[in-house]
Amino acid sequence: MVAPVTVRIQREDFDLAAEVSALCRGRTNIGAIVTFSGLCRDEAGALGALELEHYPGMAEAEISRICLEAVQRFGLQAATAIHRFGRIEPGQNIVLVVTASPHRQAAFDGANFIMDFLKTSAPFWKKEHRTDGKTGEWVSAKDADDAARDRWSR
Amino acid sequence: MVAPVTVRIQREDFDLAAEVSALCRGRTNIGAIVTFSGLCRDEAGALGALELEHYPGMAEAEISRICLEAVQRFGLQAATAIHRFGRIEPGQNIVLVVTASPHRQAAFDGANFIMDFLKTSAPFWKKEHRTDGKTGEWVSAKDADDAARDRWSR
Amino acid sequence: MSTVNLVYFSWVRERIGKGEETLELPAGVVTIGDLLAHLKTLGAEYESALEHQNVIRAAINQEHVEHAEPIGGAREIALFPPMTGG
Amino acid sequence: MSTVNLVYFSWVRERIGKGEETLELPAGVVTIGDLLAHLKTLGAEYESALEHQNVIRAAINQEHVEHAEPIGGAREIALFPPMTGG
Repeated sequence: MVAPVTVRIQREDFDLAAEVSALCRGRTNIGAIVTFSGLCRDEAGALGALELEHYPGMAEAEISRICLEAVQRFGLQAATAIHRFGRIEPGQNIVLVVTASPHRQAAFDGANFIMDFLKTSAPFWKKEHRTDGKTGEWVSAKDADDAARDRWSR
Repeated sequence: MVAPVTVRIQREDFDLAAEVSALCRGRTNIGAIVTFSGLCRDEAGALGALELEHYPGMAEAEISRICLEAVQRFGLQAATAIHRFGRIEPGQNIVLVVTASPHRQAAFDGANFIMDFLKTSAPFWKKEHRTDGKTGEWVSAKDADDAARDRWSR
Repeated sequence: MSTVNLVYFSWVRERIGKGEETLELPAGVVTIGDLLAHLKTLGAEYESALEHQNVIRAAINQEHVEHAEPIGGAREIALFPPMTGG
Repeated sequence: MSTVNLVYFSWVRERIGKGEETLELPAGVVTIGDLLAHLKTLGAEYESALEHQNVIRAAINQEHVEHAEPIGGAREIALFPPMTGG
Protein backbone atom coordinates (compact mmCIF):
# COMPACT_ATOMS: atom_id res chain seq x y z
CA MET A 1 0.00 0.00 0.00
CA VAL A 2 1.35 3.41 -1.01
CA ALA A 3 1.61 6.00 1.78
CA PRO A 4 -1.67 7.92 1.94
CA VAL A 5 -0.20 11.41 1.54
CA THR A 6 1.94 12.60 -1.38
CA VAL A 7 3.29 16.15 -1.33
CA ARG A 8 5.61 17.75 -3.86
CA ILE A 9 6.90 21.28 -4.30
CA GLN A 10 8.29 21.70 -7.79
CA ARG A 11 9.08 24.15 -10.55
CA GLU A 12 7.73 21.89 -13.33
CA ASP A 13 4.10 21.49 -14.31
CA PHE A 14 2.14 18.45 -13.11
CA ASP A 15 0.01 15.92 -14.98
CA LEU A 16 -3.51 15.68 -13.55
CA ALA A 17 -4.29 12.26 -15.01
CA ALA A 18 -0.95 10.77 -13.90
CA GLU A 19 -1.45 11.99 -10.33
CA VAL A 20 -4.97 10.57 -10.17
CA SER A 21 -3.74 7.22 -11.54
CA ALA A 22 -0.88 7.11 -9.03
CA LEU A 23 -3.25 7.79 -6.15
CA CYS A 24 -5.68 5.05 -7.26
CA ARG A 25 -3.00 2.38 -7.73
CA GLY A 26 -3.44 -0.56 -5.40
CA ARG A 27 -6.73 0.73 -4.00
CA THR A 28 -9.88 -1.13 -5.04
CA ASN A 29 -12.54 0.47 -2.89
CA ILE A 30 -12.35 4.13 -3.91
CA GLY A 31 -15.80 5.56 -4.60
CA ALA A 32 -14.98 9.21 -5.14
CA ILE A 33 -12.00 11.21 -6.38
CA VAL A 34 -11.99 14.99 -6.22
CA THR A 35 -9.30 17.08 -7.86
CA PHE A 36 -8.69 20.80 -7.47
CA SER A 37 -6.46 22.62 -9.94
CA GLY A 38 -5.56 26.21 -9.21
CA LEU A 39 -4.53 28.20 -12.30
CA CYS A 40 -2.97 31.59 -12.93
CA ARG A 41 -5.68 33.97 -14.23
CA ASP A 42 -4.91 36.59 -16.87
CA GLU A 43 -6.82 39.32 -14.97
CA ALA A 44 -8.41 40.57 -18.21
CA GLY A 45 -5.00 40.75 -19.86
CA ALA A 46 -3.35 42.86 -17.16
CA LEU A 47 -1.22 40.06 -15.71
CA GLY A 48 1.90 38.90 -17.52
CA ALA A 49 3.03 36.31 -14.99
CA LEU A 50 3.20 35.43 -11.32
CA GLU A 51 6.51 34.79 -9.57
CA LEU A 52 5.99 32.33 -6.72
CA GLU A 53 8.47 32.40 -3.86
CA HIS A 54 8.40 29.65 -1.25
CA TYR A 55 10.13 28.53 1.93
CA PRO A 56 11.88 25.28 0.96
CA GLY A 57 11.46 22.57 3.55
CA MET A 58 8.67 24.29 5.43
CA ALA A 59 6.45 24.33 2.34
CA GLU A 60 6.58 20.52 2.11
CA ALA A 61 6.26 20.12 5.87
CA GLU A 62 3.28 22.45 6.22
CA ILE A 63 1.34 21.01 3.27
CA SER A 64 2.05 17.49 4.54
CA ARG A 65 0.64 18.46 7.95
CA ILE A 66 -2.49 19.87 6.27
CA CYS A 67 -2.99 16.76 4.12
CA LEU A 68 -2.52 14.40 7.06
CA GLU A 69 -5.07 16.33 9.08
CA ALA A 70 -7.52 16.12 6.15
CA VAL A 71 -6.92 12.36 5.79
CA GLN A 72 -7.69 11.83 9.47
CA ARG A 73 -10.56 14.28 9.76
CA PHE A 74 -12.47 13.11 6.69
CA GLY A 75 -11.33 9.49 6.55
CA LEU A 76 -9.66 9.89 3.16
CA GLN A 77 -8.07 6.88 1.51
CA ALA A 78 -5.33 9.09 0.04
CA ALA A 79 -4.43 12.70 -0.65
CA THR A 80 -1.98 14.33 -3.04
CA ALA A 81 -0.90 17.97 -3.09
CA ILE A 82 1.53 19.51 -5.56
CA HIS A 83 2.47 23.20 -5.44
CA ARG A 84 4.62 24.87 -8.07
CA PHE A 85 7.04 27.73 -7.57
CA GLY A 86 8.91 30.08 -9.91
CA ARG A 87 7.45 31.96 -12.87
CA ILE A 88 3.91 30.95 -13.84
CA GLU A 89 1.99 32.49 -16.72
CA PRO A 90 -1.77 32.95 -17.19
CA GLY A 91 -3.48 29.67 -17.97
CA GLN A 92 -0.74 27.63 -16.31
CA ASN A 93 -1.19 25.44 -13.25
CA ILE A 94 -0.18 26.62 -9.78
CA VAL A 95 -1.50 23.93 -7.45
CA LEU A 96 -3.11 20.50 -7.56
CA VAL A 97 -4.96 18.69 -4.79
CA VAL A 98 -6.39 15.18 -5.20
CA THR A 99 -8.44 13.33 -2.58
CA ALA A 100 -9.91 9.83 -2.60
CA SER A 101 -12.61 8.41 -0.36
CA PRO A 102 -15.28 5.72 -0.41
CA HIS A 103 -17.92 8.49 -0.29
CA ARG A 104 -18.28 11.70 -2.23
CA GLN A 105 -18.76 14.29 0.50
CA ALA A 106 -15.56 13.30 2.31
CA ALA A 107 -13.61 13.65 -0.94
CA PHE A 108 -15.14 17.09 -1.60
CA ASP A 109 -14.64 18.30 1.97
CA GLY A 110 -11.10 16.94 2.14
CA ALA A 111 -9.98 18.78 -1.00
CA ASN A 112 -11.78 21.96 0.05
CA PHE A 113 -10.19 21.81 3.54
CA ILE A 114 -6.71 21.24 2.12
CA MET A 115 -7.08 24.22 -0.24
CA ASP A 116 -8.41 26.54 2.49
CA PHE A 117 -5.48 25.76 4.80
CA LEU A 118 -2.93 25.69 2.02
CA LYS A 119 -4.01 29.23 1.02
CA THR A 120 -3.50 30.63 4.51
CA SER A 121 -0.73 28.44 5.97
CA ALA A 122 1.56 27.14 3.23
CA PRO A 123 4.62 29.42 2.98
CA PHE A 124 4.23 30.75 -0.59
CA TRP A 125 4.11 34.34 -1.76
CA LYS A 126 3.03 35.64 -5.16
CA LYS A 127 4.51 38.62 -6.96
CA GLU A 128 2.74 40.05 -9.98
CA HIS A 129 4.47 40.95 -13.23
CA ARG A 130 2.06 43.15 -15.17
CA THR A 131 1.77 43.32 -18.94
CA ASP A 132 2.21 47.12 -18.82
CA GLY A 133 5.78 46.46 -17.61
CA LYS A 134 5.22 48.02 -14.21
CA THR A 135 7.18 46.59 -11.31
CA GLY A 136 5.23 43.77 -9.76
CA GLU A 137 3.41 44.11 -6.50
CA TRP A 138 3.26 41.34 -3.93
CA VAL A 139 -0.25 39.89 -3.86
CA SER A 140 -2.00 40.75 -0.59
CA ALA A 141 -3.54 38.08 1.60
CA LYS A 142 -7.34 38.20 1.60
CA ASP A 143 -9.55 38.30 4.68
CA ALA A 144 -11.92 36.02 2.74
CA ASP A 145 -9.24 33.32 2.77
CA ASP A 146 -8.92 33.54 6.55
CA ALA A 147 -12.70 33.30 6.83
CA ALA A 148 -12.76 30.25 4.53
CA ARG A 149 -10.18 28.56 6.76
CA ASP A 150 -11.92 29.49 10.00
CA ARG A 151 -15.23 27.88 9.01
CA TRP A 152 -13.56 24.45 9.49
CA SER A 153 -13.07 25.09 13.21
CA ARG A 154 -16.81 25.48 13.78
CA MET B 1 -16.62 30.52 -27.00
CA VAL B 2 -17.70 26.94 -26.38
CA ALA B 3 -21.14 26.46 -24.82
CA PRO B 4 -20.70 26.50 -21.05
CA VAL B 5 -22.38 23.14 -20.38
CA THR B 6 -21.32 19.79 -21.84
CA VAL B 7 -23.36 16.69 -20.97
CA ARG B 8 -22.85 13.18 -22.31
CA ILE B 9 -24.45 9.84 -21.48
CA GLN B 10 -22.28 7.05 -22.81
CA ARG B 11 -21.33 3.40 -22.46
CA GLU B 12 -17.59 4.06 -22.97
CA ASP B 13 -15.17 5.28 -20.34
CA PHE B 14 -14.14 8.94 -20.26
CA ASP B 15 -10.73 10.61 -20.16
CA LEU B 16 -10.38 12.99 -17.21
CA ALA B 17 -7.49 14.98 -18.66
CA ALA B 18 -9.13 15.33 -22.09
CA GLU B 19 -12.35 16.63 -20.55
CA VAL B 20 -10.48 19.17 -18.43
CA SER B 21 -8.51 20.35 -21.48
CA ALA B 22 -11.68 20.67 -23.55
CA LEU B 23 -13.37 22.73 -20.86
CA CYS B 24 -10.38 25.08 -20.54
CA ARG B 25 -9.98 25.67 -24.27
CA GLY B 26 -10.52 29.30 -25.26
CA ARG B 27 -10.86 30.46 -21.66
CA THR B 28 -7.98 32.52 -20.25
CA ASN B 29 -9.34 33.61 -16.90
CA ILE B 30 -10.07 30.30 -15.14
CA GLY B 31 -8.68 30.29 -11.61
CA ALA B 32 -10.07 27.00 -10.32
CA ILE B 33 -11.04 23.65 -11.82
CA VAL B 34 -12.70 20.99 -9.70
CA THR B 35 -13.30 17.46 -10.95
CA PHE B 36 -15.36 14.75 -9.33
CA SER B 37 -14.96 11.15 -10.46
CA GLY B 38 -17.40 8.57 -9.12
CA LEU B 39 -16.07 5.01 -9.26
CA CYS B 40 -17.54 1.56 -8.75
CA ARG B 41 -16.35 0.20 -5.36
CA ASP B 42 -15.55 -3.47 -4.86
CA GLU B 43 -17.44 -3.63 -1.53
CA ALA B 44 -14.65 -5.69 0.04
CA GLY B 45 -14.73 -8.12 -2.87
CA ALA B 46 -18.48 -8.82 -2.71
CA LEU B 47 -19.40 -6.84 -5.82
CA GLY B 48 -18.68 -8.28 -9.27
CA ALA B 49 -20.18 -5.45 -11.30
CA LEU B 50 -22.89 -2.83 -11.47
CA GLU B 51 -25.40 -2.72 -14.31
CA LEU B 52 -26.54 0.85 -14.89
CA GLU B 53 -29.92 1.38 -16.51
CA HIS B 54 -30.93 4.85 -17.65
CA TYR B 55 -33.80 6.73 -19.29
CA PRO B 56 -32.40 7.84 -22.64
CA GLY B 57 -33.27 11.41 -23.49
CA MET B 58 -34.38 12.34 -20.00
CA ALA B 59 -30.94 11.49 -18.54
CA GLU B 60 -29.27 14.07 -20.80
CA ALA B 61 -32.09 16.59 -20.27
CA GLU B 62 -32.11 16.30 -16.48
CA ILE B 63 -28.32 16.49 -16.07
CA SER B 64 -28.23 19.47 -18.45
CA ARG B 65 -30.85 21.24 -16.32
CA ILE B 66 -28.79 20.55 -13.18
CA CYS B 67 -25.55 21.81 -14.77
CA LEU B 68 -27.19 24.96 -16.10
CA GLU B 69 -28.61 25.72 -12.68
CA ALA B 70 -25.15 25.25 -11.15
CA VAL B 71 -23.57 27.53 -13.78
CA GLN B 72 -26.07 30.27 -12.98
CA ARG B 73 -26.14 29.80 -9.21
CA PHE B 74 -22.37 29.72 -8.69
CA GLY B 75 -21.26 31.83 -11.67
CA LEU B 76 -19.29 28.99 -13.23
CA GLN B 77 -17.35 29.59 -16.43
CA ALA B 78 -18.14 26.07 -17.65
CA ALA B 79 -19.42 22.70 -16.46
CA THR B 80 -19.09 19.19 -17.88
CA ALA B 81 -20.96 16.08 -16.75
CA ILE B 82 -20.52 12.60 -18.20
CA HIS B 83 -22.49 9.61 -16.92
CA ARG B 84 -21.86 6.07 -18.08
CA PHE B 85 -24.42 3.28 -18.43
CA GLY B 86 -24.20 -0.48 -18.93
CA ARG B 87 -21.92 -2.89 -17.08
CA ILE B 88 -19.30 -1.27 -14.86
CA GLU B 89 -16.78 -3.22 -12.79
CA PRO B 90 -15.06 -2.28 -9.50
CA GLY B 91 -12.40 0.36 -10.03
CA GLN B 92 -14.05 1.66 -13.21
CA ASN B 93 -15.49 5.12 -13.66
CA ILE B 94 -19.23 5.80 -13.39
CA VAL B 95 -19.55 9.58 -13.51
CA LEU B 96 -17.42 12.66 -14.10
CA VAL B 97 -18.22 16.26 -13.23
CA VAL B 98 -15.88 19.15 -14.06
CA THR B 99 -16.45 22.78 -13.07
CA ALA B 100 -14.44 25.92 -13.81
CA SER B 101 -14.62 29.29 -12.11
CA PRO B 102 -12.41 32.30 -11.41
CA HIS B 103 -12.57 31.42 -7.68
CA ARG B 104 -12.12 28.15 -5.85
CA GLN B 105 -15.22 27.98 -3.66
CA ALA B 106 -17.60 28.40 -6.61
CA ALA B 107 -15.87 25.56 -8.45
CA PHE B 108 -16.09 23.31 -5.36
CA ASP B 109 -19.71 24.22 -4.65
CA GLY B 110 -20.75 23.86 -8.29
CA ALA B 111 -19.36 20.33 -8.58
CA ASN B 112 -20.78 19.34 -5.19
CA PHE B 113 -24.22 20.74 -6.14
CA ILE B 114 -24.23 18.95 -9.49
CA MET B 115 -23.36 15.61 -7.84
CA ASP B 116 -25.99 15.98 -5.11
CA PHE B 117 -28.75 16.66 -7.64
CA LEU B 118 -27.45 14.13 -10.13
CA LYS B 119 -27.65 11.44 -7.41
CA THR B 120 -31.28 12.14 -6.62
CA SER B 121 -32.72 13.44 -9.91
CA ALA B 122 -30.86 11.92 -12.86
CA PRO B 123 -32.80 8.89 -14.14
CA PHE B 124 -30.24 6.12 -13.53
CA TRP B 125 -30.68 2.89 -11.60
CA LYS B 126 -27.97 0.50 -10.42
CA LYS B 127 -28.29 -3.27 -10.22
CA GLU B 128 -25.67 -5.27 -8.34
CA HIS B 129 -24.06 -8.42 -9.69
CA ARG B 130 -22.38 -10.12 -6.74
CA THR B 131 -19.23 -12.22 -6.88
CA ASP B 132 -21.04 -15.09 -5.13
CA GLY B 133 -23.19 -15.40 -8.26
CA LYS B 134 -26.42 -14.41 -6.50
CA THR B 135 -29.00 -12.56 -8.55
CA GLY B 136 -28.35 -8.87 -8.27
CA GLU B 137 -30.45 -6.55 -6.19
CA TRP B 138 -31.37 -3.07 -7.27
CA VAL B 139 -29.46 -0.54 -5.19
CA SER B 140 -31.80 1.35 -2.85
CA ALA B 141 -31.91 5.13 -2.80
CA LYS B 142 -30.44 6.59 0.39
CA ASP B 143 -32.11 9.13 2.66
CA ALA B 144 -28.65 10.66 3.09
CA ASP B 145 -28.65 11.55 -0.61
CA ASP B 146 -31.97 13.37 -0.28
CA ALA B 147 -30.59 15.23 2.74
CA ALA B 148 -27.45 16.18 0.79
CA ARG B 149 -29.62 17.60 -1.98
CA ASP B 150 -31.95 19.45 0.36
CA ARG B 151 -29.17 21.42 2.09
CA TRP B 152 -28.85 23.48 -1.14
CA SER B 153 -32.37 24.89 -0.73
CA ARG B 154 -31.52 26.42 2.63
CA MET C 1 -60.21 8.30 -23.90
CA SER C 2 -56.68 9.47 -24.58
CA THR C 3 -53.64 7.55 -25.80
CA VAL C 4 -50.34 7.72 -23.94
CA ASN C 5 -46.94 6.06 -24.20
CA LEU C 6 -45.82 4.59 -20.90
CA VAL C 7 -42.20 3.71 -20.14
CA TYR C 8 -40.95 1.78 -17.11
CA PHE C 9 -37.50 1.46 -15.56
CA SER C 10 -35.61 -0.67 -13.02
CA TRP C 11 -37.76 -2.92 -10.83
CA VAL C 12 -40.97 -1.25 -12.02
CA ARG C 13 -40.06 -2.47 -15.52
CA GLU C 14 -39.05 -5.91 -14.25
CA ARG C 15 -42.25 -6.44 -12.25
CA ILE C 16 -44.58 -5.19 -14.98
CA GLY C 17 -42.63 -7.36 -17.40
CA LYS C 18 -42.11 -4.81 -20.16
CA GLY C 19 -40.23 -1.58 -20.74
CA GLU C 20 -42.93 0.30 -22.61
CA GLU C 21 -46.48 0.15 -23.85
CA THR C 22 -49.17 2.35 -25.34
CA LEU C 23 -52.43 2.55 -23.39
CA GLU C 24 -55.84 4.12 -23.84
CA LEU C 25 -56.71 5.94 -20.63
CA PRO C 26 -60.32 6.27 -19.43
CA ALA C 27 -61.66 9.82 -19.03
CA GLY C 28 -61.46 9.61 -15.21
CA VAL C 29 -57.67 9.41 -15.26
CA VAL C 30 -56.63 13.03 -14.75
CA THR C 31 -53.45 12.94 -12.63
CA ILE C 32 -50.41 10.67 -12.23
CA GLY C 33 -52.07 9.39 -9.03
CA ASP C 34 -55.17 8.44 -11.04
CA LEU C 35 -52.95 6.70 -13.59
CA LEU C 36 -51.24 4.61 -10.90
CA ALA C 37 -54.63 3.59 -9.45
CA HIS C 38 -55.88 2.68 -12.93
CA LEU C 39 -52.78 0.62 -13.77
CA LYS C 40 -53.19 -1.41 -10.57
CA THR C 41 -56.56 -2.65 -11.91
CA LEU C 42 -54.86 -4.12 -14.99
CA GLY C 43 -53.33 -7.20 -13.34
CA ALA C 44 -51.19 -8.72 -10.61
CA GLU C 45 -47.94 -7.61 -12.29
CA TYR C 46 -49.03 -3.96 -12.11
CA GLU C 47 -50.25 -4.43 -8.55
CA SER C 48 -46.86 -5.83 -7.56
CA ALA C 49 -44.90 -3.12 -9.35
CA LEU C 50 -46.95 -0.24 -7.97
CA GLU C 51 -47.81 -1.70 -4.54
CA HIS C 52 -45.94 0.98 -2.58
CA GLN C 53 -47.43 3.77 -4.64
CA ASN C 54 -45.76 6.59 -2.69
CA VAL C 55 -42.24 5.49 -3.64
CA ILE C 56 -43.01 5.47 -7.38
CA ARG C 57 -41.56 8.45 -9.23
CA ALA C 58 -43.06 9.82 -12.43
CA ALA C 59 -41.95 11.96 -15.33
CA ILE C 60 -44.14 13.56 -18.01
CA ASN C 61 -42.38 14.26 -21.29
CA GLN C 62 -39.04 13.59 -19.53
CA GLU C 63 -39.52 16.01 -16.64
CA HIS C 64 -40.07 14.95 -13.04
CA VAL C 65 -43.62 15.54 -11.74
CA GLU C 66 -45.55 14.96 -8.51
CA HIS C 67 -48.40 12.45 -8.30
CA ALA C 68 -50.91 15.32 -8.23
CA GLU C 69 -49.71 16.57 -11.63
CA PRO C 70 -52.41 16.51 -14.37
CA ILE C 71 -51.46 14.30 -17.27
CA GLY C 72 -52.91 16.75 -19.79
CA GLY C 73 -51.71 16.05 -23.30
CA ALA C 74 -48.67 14.01 -22.20
CA ARG C 75 -46.91 12.20 -25.05
CA GLU C 76 -44.78 10.06 -22.75
CA ILE C 77 -45.18 9.15 -19.10
CA ALA C 78 -42.39 7.33 -17.25
CA LEU C 79 -42.73 5.41 -13.97
CA PHE C 80 -39.70 4.30 -11.97
CA PRO C 81 -38.26 3.82 -8.47
CA PRO C 82 -36.12 6.45 -6.73
CA MET C 83 -32.98 7.04 -8.75
CA THR C 84 -29.56 5.69 -7.78
CA GLY C 85 -27.16 7.15 -10.32
CA GLY C 86 -23.92 8.98 -9.75
CA MET D 1 23.86 35.42 23.90
CA SER D 2 22.54 32.78 21.56
CA THR D 3 23.11 32.28 17.86
CA VAL D 4 20.18 31.85 15.49
CA ASN D 5 19.70 31.56 11.73
CA LEU D 6 17.15 34.01 10.43
CA VAL D 7 15.43 33.63 7.05
CA TYR D 8 13.22 36.21 5.37
CA PHE D 9 10.70 35.93 2.55
CA SER D 10 8.71 38.10 0.14
CA TRP D 11 8.70 41.83 0.93
CA VAL D 12 10.28 41.23 4.33
CA ARG D 13 13.29 39.81 2.47
CA GLU D 14 13.22 42.63 -0.10
CA ARG D 15 13.08 45.40 2.50
CA ILE D 16 15.76 43.92 4.75
CA GLY D 17 17.84 43.37 1.63
CA LYS D 18 18.87 39.77 2.28
CA GLY D 19 17.28 36.34 2.44
CA GLU D 20 19.13 35.02 5.47
CA GLU D 21 21.63 35.87 8.13
CA THR D 22 23.02 34.52 11.38
CA LEU D 23 22.67 36.75 14.43
CA GLU D 24 23.77 36.75 18.05
CA LEU D 25 20.73 37.56 20.17
CA PRO D 26 21.07 39.43 23.47
CA ALA D 27 19.82 37.61 26.58
CA GLY D 28 16.69 39.79 26.82
CA VAL D 29 15.30 38.40 23.56
CA VAL D 30 12.98 35.63 24.78
CA THR D 31 10.00 35.59 22.38
CA ILE D 32 9.39 36.25 18.68
CA GLY D 33 7.95 39.62 19.74
CA ASP D 34 11.23 40.44 21.52
CA LEU D 35 13.14 39.39 18.41
CA LEU D 36 11.08 41.73 16.18
CA ALA D 37 11.67 44.63 18.60
CA HIS D 38 15.40 43.85 18.67
CA LEU D 39 15.67 43.65 14.86
CA LYS D 40 14.05 47.07 14.51
CA THR D 41 17.00 48.57 16.42
CA LEU D 42 19.45 47.25 13.80
CA GLY D 43 18.73 49.81 11.07
CA ALA D 44 16.24 51.55 8.80
CA GLU D 45 15.88 48.52 6.53
CA TYR D 46 14.66 46.39 9.47
CA GLU D 47 12.42 49.21 10.65
CA SER D 48 10.83 49.41 7.24
CA ALA D 49 10.40 45.64 6.89
CA LEU D 50 8.92 45.15 10.34
CA GLU D 51 7.06 48.48 10.66
CA HIS D 52 3.62 46.85 10.89
CA GLN D 53 4.76 44.28 13.39
CA ASN D 54 1.35 42.65 13.81
CA VAL D 55 1.17 41.51 10.18
CA ILE D 56 4.55 39.76 10.33
CA ARG D 57 4.28 35.97 10.56
CA ALA D 58 6.95 33.81 12.14
CA ALA D 59 8.04 30.19 12.05
CA ILE D 60 10.46 28.43 14.38
CA ASN D 61 12.17 25.39 12.91
CA GLN D 62 9.66 25.50 10.00
CA GLU D 63 6.50 25.55 12.11
CA HIS D 64 4.18 28.55 12.45
CA VAL D 65 4.30 30.25 15.85
CA GLU D 66 2.65 33.24 17.53
CA HIS D 67 4.63 36.34 18.52
CA ALA D 68 4.42 35.29 22.18
CA GLU D 69 6.22 32.02 21.45
CA PRO D 70 9.57 31.61 23.27
CA ILE D 71 12.47 31.21 20.89
CA GLY D 72 14.14 28.62 23.13
CA GLY D 73 16.83 26.75 21.28
CA ALA D 74 15.54 27.57 17.80
CA ARG D 75 17.92 26.59 14.98
CA GLU D 76 16.02 28.59 12.34
CA ILE D 77 13.54 31.45 12.66
CA ALA D 78 11.65 32.67 9.59
CA LEU D 79 9.88 36.02 9.24
CA PHE D 80 7.50 36.72 6.38
CA PRO D 81 4.23 38.45 5.38
CA PRO D 82 0.87 36.63 5.31
CA MET D 83 1.02 33.82 2.79
CA THR D 84 -0.60 33.97 -0.63
CA GLY D 85 -0.08 30.53 -2.15
CA GLY D 86 -2.63 28.24 -3.73
